[in-house]
Amino acid sequence: MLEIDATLQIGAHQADVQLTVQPGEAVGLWGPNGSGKTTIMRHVSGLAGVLDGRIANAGQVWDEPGSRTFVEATGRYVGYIFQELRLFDWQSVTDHLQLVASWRQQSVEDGVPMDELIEAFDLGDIASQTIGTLSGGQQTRVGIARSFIAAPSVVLLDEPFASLDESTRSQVANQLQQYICRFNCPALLVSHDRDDHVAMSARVVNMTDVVSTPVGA
Amino acid sequence: MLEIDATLQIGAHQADVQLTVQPGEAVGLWGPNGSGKTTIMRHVSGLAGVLDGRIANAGQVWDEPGSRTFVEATGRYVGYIFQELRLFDWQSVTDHLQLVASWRQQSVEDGVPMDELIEAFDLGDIASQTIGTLSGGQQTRVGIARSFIAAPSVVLLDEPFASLDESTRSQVANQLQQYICRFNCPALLVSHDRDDHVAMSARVVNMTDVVSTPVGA
Amino acid sequence: SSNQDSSGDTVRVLAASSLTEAFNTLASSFEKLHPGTKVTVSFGASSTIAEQVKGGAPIDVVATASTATMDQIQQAGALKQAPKSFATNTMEIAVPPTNPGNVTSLSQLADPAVKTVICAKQVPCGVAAQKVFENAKLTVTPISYEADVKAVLARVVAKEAQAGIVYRTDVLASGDKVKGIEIPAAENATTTYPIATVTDSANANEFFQFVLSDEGQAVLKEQGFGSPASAQ
Amino acid sequence: MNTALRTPRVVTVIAVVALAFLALPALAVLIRTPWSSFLHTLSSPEVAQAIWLSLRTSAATVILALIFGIPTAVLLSRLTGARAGWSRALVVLPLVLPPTVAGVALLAAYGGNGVLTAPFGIQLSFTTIAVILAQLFVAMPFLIITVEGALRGHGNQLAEAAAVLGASPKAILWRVTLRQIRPAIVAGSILCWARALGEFGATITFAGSFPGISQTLPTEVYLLLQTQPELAYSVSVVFILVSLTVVIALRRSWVGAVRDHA
Amino acid sequence: MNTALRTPRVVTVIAVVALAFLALPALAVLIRTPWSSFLHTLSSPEVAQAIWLSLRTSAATVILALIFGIPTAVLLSRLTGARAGWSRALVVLPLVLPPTVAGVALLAAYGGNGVLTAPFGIQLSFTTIAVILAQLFVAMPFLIITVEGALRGHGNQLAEAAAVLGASPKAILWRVTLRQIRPAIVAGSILCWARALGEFGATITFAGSFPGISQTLPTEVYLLLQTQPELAYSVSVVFILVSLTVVIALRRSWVGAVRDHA
Ligand SMILES: Nc1ncnc2c1ncn2[C@@H]1O[C@H](COP(=O)(O)OP(=O)(O)OP(=O)(O)O)[C@@H](O)[C@H]1O
Ligand SMILES: Nc1ncnc2c1ncn2[C@@H]1O[C@H](COP(=O)(O)OP(=O)(O)OP(=O)(O)O)[C@@H](O)[C@H]1O
Ligand SMILES: [Mg+2]
Ligand SMILES: [Mg+2]
Repeated sequence: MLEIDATLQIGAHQADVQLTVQPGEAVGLWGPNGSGKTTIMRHVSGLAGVLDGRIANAGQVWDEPGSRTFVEATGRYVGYIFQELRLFDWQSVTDHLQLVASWRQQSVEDGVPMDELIEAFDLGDIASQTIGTLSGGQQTRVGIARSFIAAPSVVLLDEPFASLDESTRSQVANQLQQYICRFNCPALLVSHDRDDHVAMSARVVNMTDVVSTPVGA
Repeated sequence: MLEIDATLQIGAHQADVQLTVQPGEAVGLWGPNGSGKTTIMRHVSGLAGVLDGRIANAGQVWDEPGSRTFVEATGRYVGYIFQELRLFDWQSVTDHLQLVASWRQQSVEDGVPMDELIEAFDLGDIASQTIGTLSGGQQTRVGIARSFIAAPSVVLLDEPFASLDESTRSQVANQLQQYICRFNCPALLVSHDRDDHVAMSARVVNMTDVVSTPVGA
Repeated sequence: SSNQDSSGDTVRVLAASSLTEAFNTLASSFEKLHPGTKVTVSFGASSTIAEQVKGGAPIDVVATASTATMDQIQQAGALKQAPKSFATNTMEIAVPPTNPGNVTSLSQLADPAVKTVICAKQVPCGVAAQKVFENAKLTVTPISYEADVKAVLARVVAKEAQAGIVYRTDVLASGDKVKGIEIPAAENATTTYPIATVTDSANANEFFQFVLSDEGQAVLKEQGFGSPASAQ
Repeated sequence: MNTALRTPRVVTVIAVVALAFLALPALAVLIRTPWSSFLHTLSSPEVAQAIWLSLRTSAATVILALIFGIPTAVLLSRLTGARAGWSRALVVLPLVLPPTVAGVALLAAYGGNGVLTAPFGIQLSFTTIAVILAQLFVAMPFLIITVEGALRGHGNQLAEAAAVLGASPKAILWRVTLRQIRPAIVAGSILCWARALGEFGATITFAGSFPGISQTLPTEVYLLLQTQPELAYSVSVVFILVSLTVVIALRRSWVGAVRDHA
Repeated sequence: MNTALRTPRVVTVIAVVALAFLALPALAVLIRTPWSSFLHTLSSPEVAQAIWLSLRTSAATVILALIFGIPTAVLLSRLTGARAGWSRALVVLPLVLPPTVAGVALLAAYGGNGVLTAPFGIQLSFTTIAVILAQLFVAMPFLIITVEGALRGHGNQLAEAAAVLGASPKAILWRVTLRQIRPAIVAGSILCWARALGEFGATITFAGSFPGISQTLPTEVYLLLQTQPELAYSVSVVFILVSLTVVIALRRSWVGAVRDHA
């Protein structure tokens, strides 16, 4: 269970965020641009630290300034699909996947086998192409695939369907749902398309219900 | 009228592309990832040159190897919203818009006034923020706004709604439709969401109907 | 000083670069006389040599082109015995072979139309040049004060200058690339080359003695150096 | 807090060793310099004159190097194949020339009998211009190579966007390409300036040494070493302090460049 | 065809002027060197020995500079505020020291009576190690500053992604951060190597000029200038040719680095 009950810095403001996601459950974050969806994901992944309160997953505290606990990004095993993808442009698709596999060595066995990933995200034809020369949708698929090389503890999906074509979109949504189930991990989904939340059977929560102005602010 | 009747290099293959867009008309390109939608836009904008045939707009030839004609990107006045946005991260929103205005000096009068743009794309609150720190959807709006500072001869929209929230999305679609009408220019729209094409009243064409394997290849 | 005695069969010598040819010849002659002994010479500007010895370089014998630099070394307590003069040099006017300035005598150098270069007052050849002018009661304004005598020579060879005050040995060594114009003995200045040992090694002392010996002096004379006895 | 920015321990250890290695010699000189000689140095008009000449000429060199070096770096970064190889070789050439030979080479090209200057009767050597040319010759390649390396490290996505937005090639270069590599331009300028400031061999050979005209600080130090080494050290220390003041004063603009970029 | 990559005419013109300025002096030396002296040079075992020593020591310097300089650059690029200012000043220090003073400073720190070496009875000066240390002292800062400038020119988006993907700080550094600035590392290495190869003042002061041990090519040229200037020029030309061969041989890996990156 992913539990967030903390004060975060969102842009220029501080905000209290409360959110709980069950293992195997996908929660869809719904809110306007700039409401802090990406910011929440950065805190869950360990790229930013909370100001107060705590973030915990599966009984393990990840971030709690009160007890000086902070598990670094590397140690959280979060599968994070970035809004801007952040691939290594200079590598070929297979090189990139293999590099990520080498970083997660000890848990690759529990992850999705490379062949299965290449099959699932239709990367066969472009496996040896340099990532920088891929089309937008092709890059998105690489960004998704690499997050499941090792078993993720939490899955963060920041507009994962943005550039996918219609048929790929439903196929990927299916695949993601399967993986979330298979790894029995909590998932957060950001999408501005209600259909995507439906396709992923996500419990949609409004950012206004998740984020509140801190008491006394 | 935008006329494309040319042989292009799409990835590793050569392909014949035939497409005509009337002034004020929006044509939606529909096709799977990697089918060459972005590639066509690169050729129209002047970032790539055709192998054979020609691209012309409003009676002016832009690219025709046969007659050694090639109008450079700078001279085409295309409003191109890139799939990856390509903003200048280090600038503030207003600085960026002003810089672009200075580049299109002679035709800024015919474009949308800066105030109107800031109003239309809701950039008021973030006008002085550094672009690199904006949220995904905020950046998208900057990317769209800058394309209308000067009057565009053609509008190229490569997934312009990707990160926009629901209400912004319809608002921006409306706005774009208005601009296309106002400047009476041909527009190409790429989106993997049928709703977007509907919202923009676009005539949707299938990539399979636009692109064909060259004779003798 | 932490200078250790160097290994038995090598003599390590530091010498001023103007002594390059002379000391290379001296080294090979010494090696012939003492089979099994090797002499290695490191050349450099006298000031560099002084810094090296003061800095504790593992060296047996040191020879500089000026008494001033040797005094520095001695004051630093690096020497095993008082230095001895082993050669002298006198000054000459060097002009390009075509003599574009039509220089025939020292007094012409006072004419600002004659482009003259000399060494800076800090280096030995500059001190000597100043002394020459003093002796001749001349005021000379050169167009440049060079860092060493070879630079003065290079200016003359390149015809950048019409005259330069250099050592006699330099004129001799440059063959027909420059023409030498002698300076009368009464007005001339002499520089002295001192040598000293830095370690107690027997070989070091033998090399030291060899430079001062008749055979060593003959080599130096061949290169144009004067004998130490001629120093005032 | 952020793993991405955590410096591995071994990196810190190695860096500290390297910094100590670089700092110790200067400190050793500092320790061994008697304070009395400092006062002497500071009150010497000759030393002041040499420092002033060095600062002026090295500043001129950096400005010229920026004007001529950046376009050269841009050109080099866009060449491919054999032409790239040869042009880059030309730029590296002055770097590997021993300084004295560099001076001789400058004389051969731009001296009184120089290949280029003699036909026009131009006499550059022995002037302050010659000092600047000598410094430019040895120092500009550092700027060029640094900037070229940085240019090659960035793609041209933003340059393309600027072209579509109507920017002229000049505007693209100025507002996008060079803006992206601003920290590298600062780094290259510092290298170029430092190299120019420390230049000795080529300067004295090409420009000679005349107080106020071509006697820069390194020349002054070299000459002082001959007779008053203590004074030479203290002049060096003063020189170091002046240079550090400049570096630290420049730091603001450097850090500024970085903050803008982040 | 692509405006984004079109080089403005004025840039090309300035670049050609700059390249000519840098190339002409070396060509002038080449023209003025008699061919006969070339043969003499090439057959001289002393010259061969000096070239070989220069190539070996400068290669060692570059390797050491990469090992010690890259971590230093990484550390510097991550420091902020006053600590950044002071550390960078330490690195720039050896750059502004006149070469001879640098040699004196090295003697004071690492010589027979050196602050660091004397207590342990270590004697480094006048050895080949001293040559390498002298070159490292003057040349490593060039690598450090170049690499630091490039590091500051890149954001840490990809580093963050790598951290989330499980990369250790070391892996992030190696596979992402340094990979992104590969062209700058190549550029810095070339600068460092060229500076080391041409090093003279610090080397002759700290390491002396013993043939085979510390008589590098610039030292050899200096001594030849004293006795046989013609020979010195032809040795310089040989030296230039050797350096160019190395630069052009390295071009492949350089261009390779770029192609990978594009
Ligand atoms: N480094 C920063 N400095 C200042 N403001 C920032 C910074 N990073 C983010 N912000 C601001 O914080 C707010 C939240 O940003 P965030 O990226 O979390 O939004 P989001 O909900 O993901 O929006 P979108 O749907 O557009 O992706 C935005 O207003 C953004 O401008
Ligand atoms: N520089 C390149 N080298 C090799 N292949 C390339 C290069 N650029 C593009 N391609 C290939 O060309 C094809 C068309 O790419 P393009 O970006 O036009 O697709 P797209 O229709 O825009 O796809 P998407 O919907 O994913 O954005 C893809 O298969 C892509 O991998
Ligand atoms: Mg977001
Ligand atoms: Mg595309």
